[in-house]
Amino acid sequence: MAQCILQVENLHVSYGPIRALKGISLTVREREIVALLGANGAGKTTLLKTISGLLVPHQGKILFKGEDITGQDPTFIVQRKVIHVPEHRQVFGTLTVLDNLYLGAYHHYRSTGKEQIEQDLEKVFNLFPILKERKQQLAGTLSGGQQQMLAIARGVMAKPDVLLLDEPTLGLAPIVAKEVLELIQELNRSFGTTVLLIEQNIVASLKIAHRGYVIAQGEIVKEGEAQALLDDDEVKEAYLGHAVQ
Amino acid sequence: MLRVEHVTKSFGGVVANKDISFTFEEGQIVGLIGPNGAGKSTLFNMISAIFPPTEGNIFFKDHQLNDLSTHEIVRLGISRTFQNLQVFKNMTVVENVMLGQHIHSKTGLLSAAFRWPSVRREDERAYEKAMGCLAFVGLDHLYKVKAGNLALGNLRLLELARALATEPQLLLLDEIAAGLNQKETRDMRELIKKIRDSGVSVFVVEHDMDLVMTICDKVIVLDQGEKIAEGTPKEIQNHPRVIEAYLGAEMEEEAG
Amino acid sequence: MGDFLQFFVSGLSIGSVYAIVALGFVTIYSVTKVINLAQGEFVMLGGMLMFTFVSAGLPYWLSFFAALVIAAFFGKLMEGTVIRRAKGADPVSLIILTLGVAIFIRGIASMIWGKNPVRVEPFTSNQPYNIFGASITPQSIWVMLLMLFIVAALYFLIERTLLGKAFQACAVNPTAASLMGINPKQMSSFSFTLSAGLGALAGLAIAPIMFPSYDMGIMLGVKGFSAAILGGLGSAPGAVLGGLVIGLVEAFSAGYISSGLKDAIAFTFVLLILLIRPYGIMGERSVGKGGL
Amino acid sequence: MDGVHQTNWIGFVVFAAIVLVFPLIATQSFYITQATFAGIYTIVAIGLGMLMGYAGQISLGQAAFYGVGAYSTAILTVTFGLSPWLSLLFSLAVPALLAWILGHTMARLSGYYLAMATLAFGIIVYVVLVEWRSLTFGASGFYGIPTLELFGLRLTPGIPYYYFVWIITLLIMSLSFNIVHSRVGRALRSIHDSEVAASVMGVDTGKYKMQIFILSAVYAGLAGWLFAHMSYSISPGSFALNASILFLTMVVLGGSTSVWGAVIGAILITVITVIVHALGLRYAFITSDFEHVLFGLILMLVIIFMPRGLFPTLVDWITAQRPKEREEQQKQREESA
Amino acid sequence: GNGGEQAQAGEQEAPAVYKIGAIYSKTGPNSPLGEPEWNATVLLEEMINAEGGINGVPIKVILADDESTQEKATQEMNRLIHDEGVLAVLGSSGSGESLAMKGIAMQNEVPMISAAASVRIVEPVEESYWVFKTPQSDRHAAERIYVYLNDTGISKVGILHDSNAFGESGREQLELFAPEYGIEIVAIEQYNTNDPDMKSQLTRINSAGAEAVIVWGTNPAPAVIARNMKELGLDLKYIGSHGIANQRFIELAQDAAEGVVIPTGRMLFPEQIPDDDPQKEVLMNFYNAYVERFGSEPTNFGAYGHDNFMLIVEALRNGATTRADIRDYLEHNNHDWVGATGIFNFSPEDHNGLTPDSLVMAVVENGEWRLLDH
Ligand SMILES: Nc1ncnc2c1ncn2[C@@H]1O[C@H](COP(=O)(O)OP(=O)(O)OP(=O)(O)O)[C@@H](O)[C@H]1O
Ligand SMILES: Nc1ncnc2c1ncn2[C@@H]1O[C@H](COP(=O)(O)OP(=O)(O)OP(=O)(O)O)[C@@H](O)[C@H]1O
Ligand SMILES: [Mg+2]
Ligand SMILES: [Mg+2]
Repeated sequence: MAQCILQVENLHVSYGPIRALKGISLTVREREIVALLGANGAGKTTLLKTISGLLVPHQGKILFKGEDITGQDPTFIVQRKVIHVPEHRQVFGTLTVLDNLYLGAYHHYRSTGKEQIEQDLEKVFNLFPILKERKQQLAGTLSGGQQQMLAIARGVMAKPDVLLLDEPTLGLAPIVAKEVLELIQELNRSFGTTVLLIEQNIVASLKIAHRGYVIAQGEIVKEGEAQALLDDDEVKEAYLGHAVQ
Repeated sequence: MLRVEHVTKSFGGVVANKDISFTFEEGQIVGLIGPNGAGKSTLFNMISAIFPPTEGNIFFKDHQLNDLSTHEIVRLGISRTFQNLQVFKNMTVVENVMLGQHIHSKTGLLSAAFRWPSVRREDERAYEKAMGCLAFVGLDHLYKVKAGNLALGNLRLLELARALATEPQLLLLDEIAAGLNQKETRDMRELIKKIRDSGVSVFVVEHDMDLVMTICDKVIVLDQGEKIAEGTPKEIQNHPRVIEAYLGAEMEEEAG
Repeated sequence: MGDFLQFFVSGLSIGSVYAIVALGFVTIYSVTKVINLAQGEFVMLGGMLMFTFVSAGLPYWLSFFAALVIAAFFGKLMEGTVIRRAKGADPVSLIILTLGVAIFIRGIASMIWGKNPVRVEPFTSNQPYNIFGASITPQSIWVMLLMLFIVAALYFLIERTLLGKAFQACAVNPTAASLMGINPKQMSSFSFTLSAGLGALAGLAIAPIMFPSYDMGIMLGVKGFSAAILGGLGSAPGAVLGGLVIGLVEAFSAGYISSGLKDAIAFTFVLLILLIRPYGIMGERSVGKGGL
Repeated sequence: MDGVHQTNWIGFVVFAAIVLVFPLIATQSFYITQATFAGIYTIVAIGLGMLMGYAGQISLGQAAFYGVGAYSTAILTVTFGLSPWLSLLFSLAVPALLAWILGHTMARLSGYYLAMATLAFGIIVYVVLVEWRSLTFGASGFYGIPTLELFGLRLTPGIPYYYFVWIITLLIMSLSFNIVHSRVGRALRSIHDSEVAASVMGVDTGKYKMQIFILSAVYAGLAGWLFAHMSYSISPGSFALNASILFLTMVVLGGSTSVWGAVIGAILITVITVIVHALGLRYAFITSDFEHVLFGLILMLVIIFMPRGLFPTLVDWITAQRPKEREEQQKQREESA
Repeated sequence: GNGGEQAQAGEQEAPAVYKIGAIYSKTGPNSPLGEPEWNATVLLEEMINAEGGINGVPIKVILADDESTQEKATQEMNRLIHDEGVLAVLGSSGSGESLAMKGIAMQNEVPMISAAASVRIVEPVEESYWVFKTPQSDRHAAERIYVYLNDTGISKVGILHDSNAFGESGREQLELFAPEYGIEIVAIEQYNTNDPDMKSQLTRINSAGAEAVIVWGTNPAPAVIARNMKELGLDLKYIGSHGIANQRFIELAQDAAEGVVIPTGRMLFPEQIPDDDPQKEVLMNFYNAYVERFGSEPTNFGAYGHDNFMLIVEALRNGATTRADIRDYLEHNNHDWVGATGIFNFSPEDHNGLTPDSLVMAVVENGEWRLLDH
């Protein structure tokens, strides 16, 4: 069994008086894709935000490769190559597409060198040709789906070891959505990137994931191998609706 | 009821819509699909007069929309939701929806200041209507929560309720199911059908083919700003250009 | 003709002063989206510290750099102790916050230095040059050169380096910026330090021209703010243009129309330009109605 | 109508009662003077608060309307011998007209650019007040403004004027409550949150912004009228940038998202001034320079610890004390999930 | 606060203390005026009380700073009258503030002695029953300057004044008296107190053909103007106002100050006043005490503060211990009263009581103010 890279223990997170996470524990192993499932407002986004340091838990621990990273700055966590592609795109609207991508590489820009970055850029452009076409356009004027591509591409530019993806295919055309999921699989296979994935298309996400966790109202209610979850009746009932067999 | 004639829209060098024409019959659900950046939202923006077309005309029931401003369009009976949510975050859910009733009341600054009885009556009517719309989409239990605190799925429902509260004849839904899981999408589908059945024509932009193909009477496909196909869902599903540009070869596999 | 040139030269030198102050506004704005109304106070600190050190017998240039460094440190201090703590505040509250800082600094300054204006010697001998009948002092030339140097440096930093992009990223979306490994706190601190330094530099440059006193920051703050907005917030060349425009309009309206109305004329002019260019001369980049 | 913001009339009545009995318990006439000013400022602050918190616009030139209101009545009553009650109409109409003109030219601006335009307007008005000597007597001020008479009663500064001002202020407050809790108020709040969504709901955003801008100018004009007839003389200095910033500060400290915020802000600033002043009387080392330092410090502290303003923070604090309500909120949230 | 008592108590028995109010602009734009006035008041209160008070009763001054605003002046005036129950109010430094206070003084029938320049404070005198002032009115300064210009044969002048109340009232009087003295004003320009450069205005005045420029303002702008004139190499006579009658002006302008001429009260250089001058003693005593206490010069503004205070003391000493008595005493019993500003003769027709003789002309020579007798 591969080594455990990310470990979350008994995490409690609140927004003021509102308790969003009520004692979440999970583990992610190296080179693994883990899917997070759950209804709207279950706390999935909150979990990712806490791992990447945007939120500070008031109880619980997060370990990265055995190191305690609880409550650290996002910058600290990014330097460990744990990269969060956030919900709602969050592109830098008044910067150009190109600048957005360069900023993706910000944390390793000095150590990597300009040439390597340019090469990475080319790779990303191959994945999303439209971005190359629009590289001087302000990111805020891109269409919804284009912004989503940019957000993912920006995450890739960061050369993640662990990628935290929050609904990466939201608003993408079916073909592109499929490509993005394939890309995630590709990153995982070729570069050994570990992925923690939130995805509304549960079937699709469980198809590429190794394992999954189901969150409901801030608590983990189920976990297991991806296939097992796919076959689970409760999961089907709750998240796919009865019509799917 | 809606006629789009040779509409072109360009932003600087980018041509978002190129010579698009189609008509829209009353009482239908029409789907608008196409790859990312095809120009779907742009078209919606022009129909709701957020910006005018560069060329061409849009007519709604014989009114030319080009020179109207957004707030006038609503009075003609067009309402919409947004792909990138635009709820009034600092207002409660029911207040959000009451704003939909804005055009159906008249209270001005002065009468509001003195709060004549008519003002109170109007407010109460708007409130009733808003609660009705919330009940319709199934959000009535959350009516007094601050909208900014809602989870994404509920926000989509809220936008829908708000749009319905304007009592539109044509409803534009831009990716209303994005961010919903399969079950929630299914519920949304039923809701849209119910809206159509109540006599409102619906124009939907969606990337969820399941949804589009099952409820639309007609589908229009855009690619790189151009209309490449128009027809029934069946026709569209088998249209080679659509499959190539948008659906992808394996689409049938998954659907089937 | 001689008069015209004199008005022009006067306008340029006043305008350059406004421009340097405006550049301080731009520096902070382009990183944090905060309008720092205490900017004028840093200008004052520059001048008054210089006076203090020189009076204490320190060599001229040592005093100069000491004043610069200390004022910059105050900028850092202000960010660390005040601005950073007001996380949840909206832009208007932040403006009032910086106003509070400004009042505070000004109050302390008046207690330390009293209310009388002081005199600071110019950088170099101040024998005015005569160009076609217009007189210009070496100190004014220094101010202009300094201004040009600062704007070039800032422009390069903001527009041409990744650090500059990171600045802008912090301004647009600090959360997302932190996810890129950019530390918005550090950037914010850096921008306040830099901007306080720039303010002090402006103060040092103009101290020999206008007799600094504890309350000089108010007027310069207002003019610098106006210049920054007129030029298009966030744009360094814009700030310079804005400053020069205001300076020139003031000088020419004082010269040709009425010195009593010069402020009214200058600000009417600002209004008119804003009507034509609602985002300032060099325009702030904006996505308008995109991305709905 | 549960779930819709409504006026808390009980709160208003309690407040009104406090205001009305205040002179009976105030031990010094200094407090009465201060409280009268607080009333006048409250009117300006309410208008500005509605402009900022509801329509989302910043004005750095509100004092100009205040000044125009004051000068209109001063000139009409002294130079032209008009009755103050007639000149009131002008004190309201002239600022309204200016706001209307300015509003048209500013329709294209937003954010700091709008702030700049209002700042410019304020400075222009100030210069005009100073320079139009034949009418305003310039920088040293206009004097000889008559006191008001109502039913044969002279409203001299002090308790009579205190009641006069505060009754008008309470009236303005209740009108404003009605406005913000009406269709108009909701439309304004919606503009603040998302202008484009508001217009898609049929809100003519331009019209509403204009209306509220004019309303705020009218309020300021009314306050100016009150101020002029309380003072024997007025001068442009009272209507310069400082005053605009003072009003802005009141709104921000109190919290711009509610009428109460503006009221509390105006009172808060007055209370701070009184406290700092009282300290100055007691402790010799607190000179007036030190008072400024203290004022700056308090300003910073309030914003750091109550970034949304005093009133919303107080409300939160009070509701947090009520566990039942909090539980209910939590329940609702869970239902929403 | 139980102020009222002392005010009425005067008649029967001597009160425990005489309460006097003073409002000066210690902070804000008028602080160059207000600070010396404030200091003078503090100093004199100490001195009088050290001497054992007035007929054995100590005097207590309630000092208040109006921060150069009318609102504050109004508030403090009300406080001093109603809460502190003062017998009289001194101040304020600025004309606007003084006018605001005047209304309250009239309404409440409290004597007030202003330290501001504008003649409107005491005119029309029927409407100024309770109000007096000690500074020379700008009229006196203007006339004094014109006398000097007539003597030196200059007839074309430009005016350059601060846009504040101080500068403006100077300009008004200069304009008013120009025809009487045959002076032609060829240009009137202004500036804002903190403007960094006045070359445009100076160029315009010069081009208009002026022989002299009259500058009306307080530091630092007049020093900037002196320097600008030097830089421009203008051949204009620089005539200042009493607003720069202090050493500070020379320190700032340095060599550019040479030759600058101003009308001033004698407080600028008490040592230079001839010994036979009736004011000499008052001037020297106050000047020395002030310099010793504060380490700076009192300037003319200090003199106003001095006279305001001493006039009240004079009245109290002579048994005028109620508000009405003080007023009456001031109006009727001040004949040739020697103050630091000048020799006062208040009367029902004149609540300022000075003549242009209360001013002398001074010039900067070798970095010092010299009395100019011409
Ligand atoms: N900033 C916030 N303030 C208050 N409550 C919040 C905030 N953000 C989230 N919440 C609440 O916390 C809970 C968990 O939210 P979270 O965004 O983590 O859910 P999610 O599982 O990501 O849902 P979705 O699928 O809609 O993205 C929800 O009830 C939500 O309403
Ligand atoms: N303001 C603008 N400036 C420049 N280009 C723009 C602007 N707005 C839209 N575009 C471009 O126009 C094209 C059409 O955009 P639109 O938002 O209509 O796409 P869409 O079909 O809705 O795509 P999606 O499915 O991703 O939402 C895109 O290529 C986009 O980049
Ligand atoms: Mg989420
Ligand atoms: Mg779209």
